[in-house]
Amino acid sequence: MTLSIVLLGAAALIGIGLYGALSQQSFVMLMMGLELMLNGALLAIIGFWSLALGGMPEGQLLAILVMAVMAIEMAIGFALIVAVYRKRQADMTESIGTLKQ
Amino acid sequence: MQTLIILLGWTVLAWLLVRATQPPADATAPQSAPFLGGGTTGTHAWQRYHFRPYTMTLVFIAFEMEMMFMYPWAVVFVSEGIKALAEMGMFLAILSVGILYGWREGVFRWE
Amino acid sequence: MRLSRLASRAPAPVFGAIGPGWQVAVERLLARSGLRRALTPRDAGILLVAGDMPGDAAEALGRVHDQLPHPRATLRWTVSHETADAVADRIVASWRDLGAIDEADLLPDQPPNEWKGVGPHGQGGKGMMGGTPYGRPMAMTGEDIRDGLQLDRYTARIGPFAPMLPPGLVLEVTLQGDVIVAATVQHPPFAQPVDADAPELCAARMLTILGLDGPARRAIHGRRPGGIWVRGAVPRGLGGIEGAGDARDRLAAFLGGDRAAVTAPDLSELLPGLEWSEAMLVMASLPPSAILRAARLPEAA
Amino acid sequence: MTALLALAVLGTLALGAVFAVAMDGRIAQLAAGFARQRIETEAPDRLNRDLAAVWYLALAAAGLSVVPFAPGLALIDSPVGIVIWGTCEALTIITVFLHGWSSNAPFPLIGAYRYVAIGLPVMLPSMFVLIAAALPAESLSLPAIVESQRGMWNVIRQPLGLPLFAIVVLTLTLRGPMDFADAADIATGTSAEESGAARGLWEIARAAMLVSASALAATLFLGGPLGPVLPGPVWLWIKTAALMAIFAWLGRRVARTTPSRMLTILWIVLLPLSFLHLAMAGVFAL
Amino acid sequence: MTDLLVALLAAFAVWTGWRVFRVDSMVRASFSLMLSFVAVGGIGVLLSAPYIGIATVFMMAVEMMVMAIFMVMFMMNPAGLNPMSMVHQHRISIGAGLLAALALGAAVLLSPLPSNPVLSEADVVAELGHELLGPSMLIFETAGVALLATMLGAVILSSRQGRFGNSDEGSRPPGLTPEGEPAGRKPEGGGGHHHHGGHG
Repeated sequence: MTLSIVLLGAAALIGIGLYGALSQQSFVMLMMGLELMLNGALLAIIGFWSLALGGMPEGQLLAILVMAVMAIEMAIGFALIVAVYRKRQADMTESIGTLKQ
Repeated sequence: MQTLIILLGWTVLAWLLVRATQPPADATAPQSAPFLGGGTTGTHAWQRYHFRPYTMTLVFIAFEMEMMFMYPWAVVFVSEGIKALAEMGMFLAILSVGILYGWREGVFRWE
Repeated sequence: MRLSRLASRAPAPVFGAIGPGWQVAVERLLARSGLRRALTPRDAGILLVAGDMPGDAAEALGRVHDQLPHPRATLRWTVSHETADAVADRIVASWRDLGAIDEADLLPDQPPNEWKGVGPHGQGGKGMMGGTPYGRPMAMTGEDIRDGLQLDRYTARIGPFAPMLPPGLVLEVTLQGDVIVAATVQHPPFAQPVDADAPELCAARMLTILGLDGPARRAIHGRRPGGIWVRGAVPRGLGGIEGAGDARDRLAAFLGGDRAAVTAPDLSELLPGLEWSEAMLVMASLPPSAILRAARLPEAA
Repeated sequence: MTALLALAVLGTLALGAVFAVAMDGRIAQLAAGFARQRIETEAPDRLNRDLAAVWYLALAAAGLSVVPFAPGLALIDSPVGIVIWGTCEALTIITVFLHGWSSNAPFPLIGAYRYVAIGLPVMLPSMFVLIAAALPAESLSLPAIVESQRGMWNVIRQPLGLPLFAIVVLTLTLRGPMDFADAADIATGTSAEESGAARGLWEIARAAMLVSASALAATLFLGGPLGPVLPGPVWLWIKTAALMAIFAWLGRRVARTTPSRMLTILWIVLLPLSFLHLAMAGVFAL
Repeated sequence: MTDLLVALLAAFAVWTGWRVFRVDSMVRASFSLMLSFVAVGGIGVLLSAPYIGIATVFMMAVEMMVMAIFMVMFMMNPAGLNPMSMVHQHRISIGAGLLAALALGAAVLLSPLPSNPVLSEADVVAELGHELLGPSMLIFETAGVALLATMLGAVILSSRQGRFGNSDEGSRPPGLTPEGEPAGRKPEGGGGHHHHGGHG
């Protein structure tokens, strides 16, 4: 029962995250969507670890790795945004298309 | 569960205290203008704020991930002994390279 | 009831609006016990107007006056034979029964720009950047002098009663983040008597910027200021001026009791490129007479 | 028992805050503020303007909740007590940022961003100090850290810890040399547009955070409630009050440098120092 | 009781997650996302993962602070003074999000979920520590290398000075419409680049 609730919450978070990642024009908002999807994944991992896998330590490690992925995604993502903004003075996905000019 | 309820309780209590002590805020137009020592400004202060040490924050969030590994490490440090010291030493040494590089590139000051 | 009795024993928070020739008197007055120098009118109960204000400062004075929270009172100190003791007593007395005095606004209650909310929630101007939402437009991007990220420039006229600048000085600064990218003098500081350059007062101004209120007070009273890591806290090479060393050297000179003879360069060349904190430290490290000469430079030329 | 401990936390926070304000000689000033008008700024972020003080107070209370008042007796007896405290630190940065951001005025905005620039790297020494204290205890729980100091206080076997943590405390409570949010050159920064009761409440929250952080420092380094004759809570209060006095004195005496220089010092001097601190603590614990 | 709390927290996480894309102010958006993470951390604490739960809040508080900084730095109208809407392919996105959520939700409801809860007396933090230093040592050190690479990459990408001079030479902002006026900028003629160089 608890696991179902947790996983349904995770599914909703992933859905919202996907919506955000697809719909947002701005890179920064797009990253919010990605983070939200990872948040859903994190929730699912915690749920499985605690309720279905008998607390095997690899589950916790996986959760930490998801967070590491978030940190890496954010650091590189923002660095890219800075680099793109320097070139184009905008942070919108459309501006990448014209970067080659 | 208890932890969560206590933390929530403190938040509610703090909120009640603030509600009880804070009269509603109000101001006339000249009173609400931002303080500039008598001076004026044309635009809102909210802006695309140029936060100067932005590269530092990126190095920081990458470096700070090491905390996630260090807390569990600290718990087993004594029982694992010298091996734990060596492994964490190596981990920190790897990350320190990044800090040294950042220092050389001057990210730890206002850009 | 007891709370208000306790409150009336608080040192009177005074925001000083200093006119020509009154800087020394006010700085010494506000270092007394029983009075407290408020750094923003939001924190003050008494507005002290010292000296005869020139007409062009009247509007700014009104603005500062209106920014004090109610109840508030204005005191004028214009008669030079009224002693500091007498004025301090007047301030404390007004502070005691502030509730009975309260003053109305001086400026009309009008928003800076006509604005009617548009959009479904009434919250917006036109488009994402357009219009004057809530009475003001938004800042726009521009060149940056340090790292080339063209983000918003925020322009404001600061002064003539900004606590961190010499009285009378109106600086139009353009900031990107907290770095000054442009600065022009709109109004030179008010002329002050020679003893405004007294080393203990100059030292006190720097100590205030360094966050040492207690030592600053002691310095004004002519005692040893004390404090840890005082000189070391001023970055080396900051505000270097030919013949007068850098800000750290000047602080050392002030603390040693020496009058520093400084010929400051034009402020619009000195300040751009500095962070706000550095700029204010540099400004505090210059004696008022030097800033006055520097601010007059462009007019003389 | 839980209710009793909750009362103890609340009482300590209240009395300690009064003590902290009294040390600054500001009790009357605070009382005066509450009778005055609370000014609204132009188009502020009202929600966050009101909530910043709520978060600050709640974080102080949450931080004090993990501190054991007697050996083995904490309101939140969590196996990860120091991680909870670390989280309170991180959230404090956000709280101060929101306090400055929400006014929509230039000086508070500068103060808010300055504080973030300093507050984030200050987390690093803080975490190293917390982790070093956990090494001899083999646990992240604060009661266990207290137990591990029965033989010898951490202040002796980890001599760099308390000085490093002092920097963290000063940053969290916006005091003295680390007071980059409310500096004089930006007309008291994040508080520049706050008047009356709002200003007073922020002051109280700062004082409460000083209590909380000093109590934690006493627990980490001075054995918390351990001591002869007197009961545990009394020892904790004595040690907390002593540390509060030291931190307040440091805050009044040490000069504040410019934020960009402080940033460099944090990364280049204090971070290696905290590495050294951890290595020393590790070797000692083995 | 636990179920109820978990459900409430999950609902809060989803609601704050949704608010991220609905609020005008970028600061509110980032901290709304943080609240979503806080709720997930709370669920972790409830489900006997105290370390992962609390540490999630800790890490995400810091990361969302950085997120807020960058959001305000680069977004037009960061404080939401005007209404905020910068979306494209809106319908498709809603459809895709809804589809993903429904498909995952259906999978959860239809598949038999295993039940093997973690033992309440287990010292999960110590287990994680032994795992890190023992079997998963390589993962742990690899994470170190990955983080180092991230730090280097972030510094290289975001700093201005490149081997071939400043990386923003001759750049011009694009318009909101193709060939349009530069967005969010006062129209001005030319405006040469000033290079006062670095500082300090």
